[in-house]
Amino acid sequence: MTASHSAPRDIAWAANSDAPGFLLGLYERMVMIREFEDGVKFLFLEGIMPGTIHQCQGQEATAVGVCTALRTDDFITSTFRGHGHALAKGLSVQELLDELFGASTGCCKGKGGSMHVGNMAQGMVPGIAIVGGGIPVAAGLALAFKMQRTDRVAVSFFGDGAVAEGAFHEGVNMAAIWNLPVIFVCENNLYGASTHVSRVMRDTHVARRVGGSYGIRAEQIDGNDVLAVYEAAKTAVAQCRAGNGPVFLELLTYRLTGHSRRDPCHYQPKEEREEWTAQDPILRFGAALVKRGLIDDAGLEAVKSRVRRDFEAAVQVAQRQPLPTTNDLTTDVFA
Amino acid sequence: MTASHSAPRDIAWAANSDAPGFLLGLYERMVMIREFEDGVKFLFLEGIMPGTIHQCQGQEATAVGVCTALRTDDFITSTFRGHGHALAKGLSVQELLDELFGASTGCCKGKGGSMHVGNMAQGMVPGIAIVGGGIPVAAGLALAFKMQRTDRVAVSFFGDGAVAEGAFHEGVNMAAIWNLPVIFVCENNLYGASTHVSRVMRDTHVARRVGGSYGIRAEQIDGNDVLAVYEAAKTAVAQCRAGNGPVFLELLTYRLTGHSRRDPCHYQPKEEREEWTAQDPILRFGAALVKRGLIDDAGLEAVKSRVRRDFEAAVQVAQRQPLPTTNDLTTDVFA
Amino acid sequence: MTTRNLGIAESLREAIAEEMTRDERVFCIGEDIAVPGGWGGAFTVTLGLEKKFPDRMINTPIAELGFFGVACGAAMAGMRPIADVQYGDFLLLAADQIINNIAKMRYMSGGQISMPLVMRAPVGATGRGSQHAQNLERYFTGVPGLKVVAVSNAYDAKGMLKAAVRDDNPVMIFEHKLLYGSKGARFEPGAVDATSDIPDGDYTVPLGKAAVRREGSDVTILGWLLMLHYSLQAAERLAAEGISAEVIDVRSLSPLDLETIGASVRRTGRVVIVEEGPKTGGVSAEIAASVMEECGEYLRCPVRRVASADVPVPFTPVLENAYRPDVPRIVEAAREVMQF
Amino acid sequence: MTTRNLGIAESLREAIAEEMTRDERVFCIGEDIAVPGGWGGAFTVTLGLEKKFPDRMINTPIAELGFFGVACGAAMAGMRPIADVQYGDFLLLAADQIINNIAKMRYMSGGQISMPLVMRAPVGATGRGSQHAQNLERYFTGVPGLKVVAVSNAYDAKGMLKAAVRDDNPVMIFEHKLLYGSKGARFEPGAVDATSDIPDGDYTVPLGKAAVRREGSDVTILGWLLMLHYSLQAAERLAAEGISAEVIDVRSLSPLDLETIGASVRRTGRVVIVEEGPKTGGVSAEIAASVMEECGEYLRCPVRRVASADVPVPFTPVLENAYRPDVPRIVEAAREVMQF
Ligand SMILES: Cc1ncc(C[n+]2csc(CCOP(=O)(O)OP(=O)(O)O)c2C)c(N)n1
Ligand SMILES: Cc1ncc(C[n+]2csc(CCOP(=O)(O)OP(=O)(O)O)c2C)c(N)n1
Ligand SMILES: [Mg+2]
Ligand SMILES: [Mg+2]
Repeated sequence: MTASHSAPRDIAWAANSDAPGFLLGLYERMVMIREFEDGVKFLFLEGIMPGTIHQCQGQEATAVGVCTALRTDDFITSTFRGHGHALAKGLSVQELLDELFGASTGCCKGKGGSMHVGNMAQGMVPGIAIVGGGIPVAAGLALAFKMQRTDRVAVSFFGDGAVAEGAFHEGVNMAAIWNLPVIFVCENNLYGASTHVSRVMRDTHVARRVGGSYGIRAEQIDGNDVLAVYEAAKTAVAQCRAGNGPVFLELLTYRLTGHSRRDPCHYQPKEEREEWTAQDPILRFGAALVKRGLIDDAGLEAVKSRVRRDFEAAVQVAQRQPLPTTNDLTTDVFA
Repeated sequence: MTASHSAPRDIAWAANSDAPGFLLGLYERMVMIREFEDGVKFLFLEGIMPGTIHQCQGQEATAVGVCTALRTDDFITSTFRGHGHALAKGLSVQELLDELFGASTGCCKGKGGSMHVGNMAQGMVPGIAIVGGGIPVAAGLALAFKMQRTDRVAVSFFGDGAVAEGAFHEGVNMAAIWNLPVIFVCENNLYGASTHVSRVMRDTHVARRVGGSYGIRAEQIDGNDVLAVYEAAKTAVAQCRAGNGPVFLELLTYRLTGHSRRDPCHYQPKEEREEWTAQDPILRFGAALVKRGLIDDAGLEAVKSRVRRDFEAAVQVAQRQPLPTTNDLTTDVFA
Repeated sequence: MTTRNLGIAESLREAIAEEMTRDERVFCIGEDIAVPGGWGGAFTVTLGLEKKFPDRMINTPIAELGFFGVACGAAMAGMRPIADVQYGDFLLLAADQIINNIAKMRYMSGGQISMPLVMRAPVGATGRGSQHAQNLERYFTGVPGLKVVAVSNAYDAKGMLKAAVRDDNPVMIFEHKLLYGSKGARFEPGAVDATSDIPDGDYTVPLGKAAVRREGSDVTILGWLLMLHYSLQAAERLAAEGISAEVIDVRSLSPLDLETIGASVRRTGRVVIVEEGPKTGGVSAEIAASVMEECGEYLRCPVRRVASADVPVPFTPVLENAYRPDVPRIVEAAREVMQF
Repeated sequence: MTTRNLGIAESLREAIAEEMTRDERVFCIGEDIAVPGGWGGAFTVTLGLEKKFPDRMINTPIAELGFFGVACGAAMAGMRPIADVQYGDFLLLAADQIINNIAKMRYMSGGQISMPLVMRAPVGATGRGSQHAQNLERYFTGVPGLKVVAVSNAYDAKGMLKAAVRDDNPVMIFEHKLLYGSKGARFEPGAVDATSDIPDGDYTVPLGKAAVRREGSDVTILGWLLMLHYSLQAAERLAAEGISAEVIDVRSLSPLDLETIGASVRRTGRVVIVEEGPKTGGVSAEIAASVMEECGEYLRCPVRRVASADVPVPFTPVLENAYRPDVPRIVEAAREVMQF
């Protein structure tokens, strides 16, 4: 059933989201994530940055497409692979880098780290690194929004791997029976760590399975097409705000980097990697913007340079930020 | 979606299972369970029997229909509501009663109790009273059978309530991807404790949901028709023995007694109870046997009397069985 | 002041109703609550509350991991959930959400998040066999970020539940099946009277404090839940033998109130800890080790732990009774430490 | 006898391969094992075993509760599974199957069932933040029906894993990420050398025994996993100050080998227990309480626990290092008990 997973070639243009600024903004946000991830990988491999990392190169369109459809006061839950979600939800490069460097100026004061980045003021719960663990939590956020009679929406990001976890089913079922304003976003990148989806489910069309079983609207979408993702998310958000949630979105995408740290990805067939490299969401969207005449190749390059410069500057700052002191060890345990 | 749940009126006669002895045997086994449960209820309410009880009056056809299709060396997992499964799988009234009275002659030496009756030699794992807990365990039994290259089959009994538990999904999914010889038997009796199924799932057609999501054969069957259950189980067993498992069977039935102990069932609408009382599997099957001319009403009555006499005699014995001594407290912890 | 004599189930129900009235962020979430014609959870604590709060009694599917996760999310978003399991044993299904998310979320967010979440769990061996009988205190005592209390009478039950609801941290409340005072169809054989005279009007009982239930000078007996009651009965018998036992209701298992406990130990020099649940790895171990650290120089003899055997809970009454510490064993332990 | 110097990951791999060869009932079950081009689980322990045993390396979906349940069922049916989690923290998801089924099944069946099931879990703080860092020993030590060991060197790792596979009871083996000696892409910064000279041929190390790693007469230092190594380093420093520390690798956490520990304490009269993980409610509490009961009269002073702060594991290296007990803190504690 993985045939459906080979990414479509075309960008589905959204009718009413084509203001040039908006489109260029989407592009820049994706580039920001890519540069962040590539830069962090370098810092990590050079031993300059501590900890471990799980990165999202190749998946930028899912984070940006979904989060662009949200308000700041909508909440997302994320995973161990949360840098992209964070930047897409509006966390700053600086607060993230500071966190990754373990500085007290980091978004979680250095206590969270790469797997747990978040900023509640920005609408992002610190990443929950237990696969599937954020799914019921997002349902809980949505339950609160509903009980508080607000129109806020919760979004839970998770991978294809999470679909096997009990927490997924328990969370989706409760959201369904209580009509909660929550959007479940499954970033199906074909692998859970080194394990291909076809080894862990008989039918890999997750959206069809979930829609059928839980009686909620579920769609499978080209997750490397940022506009398609954005449009789907916008529709889902509207549905949830109108009290007709939840919605399930399966975004087909691919991880162009290792699962974590120094993973050489030997479990991914070369042809598969190549096919998906050609479907790089940034390349695709960049080419589409050029084709539309909104920008030229030099312009795309300029975006990248600018973003990279900002990143480099932030790295300089981050490395000089104050670290927590041992007094901070025992704070923040209790309110 | 609960329309599908109102029980059909007719007995589906099995073509090739109509040897009179076989049919009368099914009947007697169901009566044995009913008499056991009614007798135990009395003993419990009178304060003669210790502990707590969860009973299966009204659901006798599920246990008997399924277990009749099994060999002794096939294994079942059961729940807190396991008396019927036990008797259907061939445990004796005596070893069960002894267990319920806490005697050292009980099937689990009195250490298990009502919620944990079982006998490995008879192919029954002690009841697992954590809702959903037996489901992955049954998959594990089936995995062993498969690795051992036997044609044994595992059956997991559980209720509609278990379908919301993560353990259910994790277990069924693994059974599916590994083609395990396991039959999942969901006794859908409309309620998990006091909670109606429609409150805990959007679509209450469990078989359709499970079949669709896990890509396994799944059927919904009149669970108060012992022959229909038997035929479905026989087919499922053959499929599993042939290496084409797993199979999911949803058996529609109804609990004609309290959830536990002294539950007055005030949450069940009177009409619903009445409708289902008319669908009592023993009455239905008895009437069908009479109609077929295999037995008359006096004969049915005689079966009941005989079974009851045996039960009463077993109670007399059970009350005189030796109890464990405090030395037994610390045995059986480690092998 | 007028008072009413209530059992724990009733006083908890009253506390929940009052807190839900006072603060509309408070809601209940659990299995078989708010079902018309149902029982109000496994032990009648929430009986009838759905009539008063139809929108704030969330009856869940049987999905403990999931609904503790839901409670976690709701608490983060400004609600104040009271989540309960029907039997403490099922907390093990939710352990990931409780320990990995609920207890850690504040710390790993660098203090951004408050988690005002109350969890309630009935514990204790009561003729139900191994999987509906455990004392779960050991698994949650000492989990950083979590407060743990155990209530042994109706006054505390009401006051501590209220304090827990108002606390901005996750609080686990352990209750004992034999102490609820549940009535009618939910009556428990072997139940012990834990009723209190409950004053009208609002009050809270602070979460971090132990309570001296009986003063004495020879030996300090520490217990909680059912074992506190047995300890008091033992103290009565010991008094008849001329042994003066001070009995402390530990009550706050996390954090431990070492001030109250230590003050007593410094006077008596002898300690017996009574715990329902296997001895090895129990809460008593922590109490014993802490007492030794806190005031070891005052101990005349090693701290004695009276606890259950290291076995799963057996069903048959004769073994369950042997499993559960009883008054004679407590008396015997006290006599033994009196040898020093 | 020829020997080969191996790390823990390698020696575990060898043990598994040998046991699978010896007994075809043995199989492995876990996440990301047996994937061609994969890593052999999170820490390379099962790397390449799928080539030799294509049918007995079961790569599971991410479903810890489920696959521990599967392992439970398979063990009941006569197989001898080795189940592993990628990080010990995920055991909390499987806690119900482990504690309610796996550990109790024999007892509640009245002795009908054997549960020859090995569970492996990496623990320890290693720069990954709160949810990939916990020391889970506390949650499983003292669970009736479960044996618990913690291996601190490659010789023990191989021998205890083999003993565990041959044991008819469930055995939980804790391993430390900084001790695996994982290589290549799975190398861990901060790793400590835990290699051993592994003899050719079969051997086992009994499960219930502690090991004296260094003899001494002034103070008994008890540790396991990484803390055992730190304790040995501390003993070295103490020796330079003229303090003779006996260092015991507790190794068997359940049951505790109180014979070996007690014999040492009776000689030294002073005890320091070193544990990675929050102090409150840790395994050290049980050890301290047991030591007091076993040989309290020989203690010159209260047992000292050197453990982590009562906080979730912080990410930033400066705090993680402060969280984890280190050599100076152990030395300091030993000096303090030497005051008595
Ligand atoms: C409960 C749990 N089990 C195992 C892991 C280890 N682990 C981390 S990421 C991962 C794979 C997750 O795959 P998927 O959900 O598809 O997300 P992706 O990595 O592809 O983004 C695993 C097994 C974990 N973090 N949590
Ligand atoms: C994990 C877990 N949660 C809650 C319970 C308490 N409980 C016992 S039976 C039951 C209802 C089960 O419903 P169902 O699965 O439909 O089985 P039935 O009782 O109808 O046979 C509940 C909630 C339990 N035993 N285990
Ligand atoms: Mg994935
Ligand atoms: Mg049911």
